[in-house]
Amino acid sequence: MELLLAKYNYWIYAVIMMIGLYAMLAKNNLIKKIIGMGIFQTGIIVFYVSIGAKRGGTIPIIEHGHGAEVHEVIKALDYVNPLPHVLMLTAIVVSVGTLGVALAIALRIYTEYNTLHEDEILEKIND
Amino acid sequence: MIWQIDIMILTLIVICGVFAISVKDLLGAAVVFGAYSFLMCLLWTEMGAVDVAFTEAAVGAGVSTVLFFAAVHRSSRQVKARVSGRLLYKWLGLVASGLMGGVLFYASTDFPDWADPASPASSHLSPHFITQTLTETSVPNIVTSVLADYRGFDTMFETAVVLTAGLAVLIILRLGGCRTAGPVREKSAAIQTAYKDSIIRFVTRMVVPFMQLFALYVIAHGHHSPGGGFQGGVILGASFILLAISYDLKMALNRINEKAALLLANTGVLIYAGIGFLCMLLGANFLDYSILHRILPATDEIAARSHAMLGVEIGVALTVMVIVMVIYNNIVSNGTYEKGL
Amino acid sequence: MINTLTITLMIAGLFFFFATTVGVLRFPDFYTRMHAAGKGDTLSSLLILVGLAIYNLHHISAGNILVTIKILFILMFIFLASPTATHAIIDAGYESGIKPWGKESNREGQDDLAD
Amino acid sequence: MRYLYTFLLMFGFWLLLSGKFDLFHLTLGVISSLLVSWMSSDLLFIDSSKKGRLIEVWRLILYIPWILKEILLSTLHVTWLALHPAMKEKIAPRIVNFKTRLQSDAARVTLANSITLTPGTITVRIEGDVFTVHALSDKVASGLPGEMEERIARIFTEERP
Amino acid sequence: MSNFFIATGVVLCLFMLLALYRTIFGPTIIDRMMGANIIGTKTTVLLIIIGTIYGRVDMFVDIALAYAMLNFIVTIAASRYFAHHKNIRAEGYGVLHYTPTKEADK
Repeated sequence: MELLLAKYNYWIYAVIMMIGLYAMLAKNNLIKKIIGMGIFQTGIIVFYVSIGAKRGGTIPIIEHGHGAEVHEVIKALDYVNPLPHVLMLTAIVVSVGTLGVALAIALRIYTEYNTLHEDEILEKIND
Repeated sequence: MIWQIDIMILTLIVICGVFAISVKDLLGAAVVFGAYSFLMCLLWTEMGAVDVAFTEAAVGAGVSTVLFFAAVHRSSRQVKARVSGRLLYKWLGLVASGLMGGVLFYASTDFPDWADPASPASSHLSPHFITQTLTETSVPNIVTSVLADYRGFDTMFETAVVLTAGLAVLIILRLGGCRTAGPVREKSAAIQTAYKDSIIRFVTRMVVPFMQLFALYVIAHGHHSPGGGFQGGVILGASFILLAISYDLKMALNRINEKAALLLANTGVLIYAGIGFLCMLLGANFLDYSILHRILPATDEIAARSHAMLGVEIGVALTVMVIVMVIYNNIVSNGTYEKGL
Repeated sequence: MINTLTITLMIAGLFFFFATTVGVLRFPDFYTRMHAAGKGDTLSSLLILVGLAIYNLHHISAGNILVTIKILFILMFIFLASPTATHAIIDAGYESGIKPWGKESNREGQDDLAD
Repeated sequence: MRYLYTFLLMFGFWLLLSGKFDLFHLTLGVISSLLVSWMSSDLLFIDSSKKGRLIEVWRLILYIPWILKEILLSTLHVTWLALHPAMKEKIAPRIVNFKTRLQSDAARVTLANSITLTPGTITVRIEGDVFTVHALSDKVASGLPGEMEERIARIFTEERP
Repeated sequence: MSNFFIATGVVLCLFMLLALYRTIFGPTIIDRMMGANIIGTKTTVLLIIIGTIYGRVDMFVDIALAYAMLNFIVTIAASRYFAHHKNIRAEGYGVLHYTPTKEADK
């Protein structure tokens, strides 16, 4: 049980990344590949946020904290690690950008070849 | 962290992920992927990453699912059942992902335990951020202060990446000849009553202004509660997307046409970089906000950092809002701006 | 006192959530399933959120009252949006020409929709 | 005029959301409310000429307890059906059409959403004056539109034809 | 009290698992959307519950509100898809199949 608790997040992120990689490599349909890409990205985010978690830590917003007049001692152990959150926050927003570009490329391919399936596209290119 | 909920949600996530890639209907796959994002949002909240959860709620659960719908609307929905020549790829995918998974599982034995307070990641840089943010910047939300101040350089280029993505979508979909009918300049798309699906339109009309105000609130209060430029920008963009969905594309374009939109997007990045250069002009380093107390009235160095962060967030919000709109508008109309979802 | 009230409300909410889920699994077609989904969800969210809002008033202060008002605002939004969403989905189903399940009509056209 | 109304409404909403009443945040609130009323005041109030909107809102608030009671009954009914072992014998789904006399959009939407929230009925669509409603059993289908339309007509002060 | 909230959260997750059955196995796309919608409502509630467990609900209500709003958008978008295609089956390329024009390719 202890082992499960300590490592479960890391196992799951590995499984999620495996699912994403499999979809990107093996799926025939382009939109499916893009979904696989999204899953792969979230796998990485799970890893980062799991690293930031802290037992007994609350959310990284300081309580009753407005203005410099607050003189209570802030202990680092009371708050979860904010650094992975920052990195992943921007990563999520960038992921919507990459998702948009990927879908645009897929649409462009569809206008050109009238299919979203990889094997048909390859056939039409080789013709 | 709440480990009971953590384990439940992680298990649900794996189920969702497996089926998101195996459902034989693209729209269904998009819906399952949307549910996957919902669960992700819960996972972040449960681990205490409220800002990430907010972003995921806005981006993952909202906008990206709508983008998938738009793309499926413009292309096809069918997935071919089985293709004989793909067996090689299947095995390749299995072997590659198996190898990667094996390596990652092996590596996980070396990781510190989950939620260990003494793990290396939590013991070097982040204690400084946590303990000093109030005295140095007077911003209680540590994520905001790290995002906009301590790592401001990074965030500026993230914003630039988002802008680039929007421009790339424009270029890709318009490539090979101008298919646009020019900017839409019809006044006919004003709001009328008595449409067929009047329920959706009425509710949309009621909801959109509140949504926009909520987005502005999120931007303005990013210092004290979760939120900030990215989240607020996405919600603002989503409010225009909601208009475009429930009325039509022209209605949203009448409010912000493409030219104004792109101008705004560039202004956003310029505001960010401009604040940085302003600091340089006053003799400090790039994006070193504390020098700004010389020109901002009634502020000391600490308050200047806080206020400059707000300015930066506004810039980020402008860019993100416009780019989300531009990506949606182009994908749903395949670059022509003619007819939306 | 407050704790008892909260627990009662939340257990009632959970019960209705359970009924919703069972209904969604058991009803014969999506029109009827939507009856379960649309209603149970609204009422059970109402019960649970009101329970939490009351629990939040444990220590009465300006901030807590404001949070309670915000929770009630979420409720209001759910009450506006949830029927609309239900309507939108069911309208989509009606648009695509699927006959509702009935006793006299046999169930053709239902099962072959599985993909 | 509608700009002013939108501005006031939005500023009230801001005060609710914000909870910070210092000068800096109030200024931000004024700016945001101005922005929103500039962007989308034509969405909230289409017919700005109409009088007596406040009274309508007040009567709508008075309507809420009644609709809550109806929702409770509705959910109990659906719960009973969902958990009943012989559920398929009990239900008789059917589609009902009826004409409404409500004219304004707001009244119709209130009626449609109320129907969706109450026992065993869901509004499928509104076409012209005709509501199409999916009902779960004969009992609830016969009672449409009934008392609800009366009440909503009273809220929005629509005269009898 | 905290234990009670955690138990509630776990029970809600179990209900999600049941709703996930509808999301994944359909049979129609409408059922999937309904399942996703149910998961969305439960998530909104669960967010506030997690906030209560952390003891800082004021930080979580904003997320729940944003969440409810965007969930609404997704449902509306999906229903508009059917208003155009009038087809809930996956086979075929849809009724309003988009065909690229010739001049578009040049």
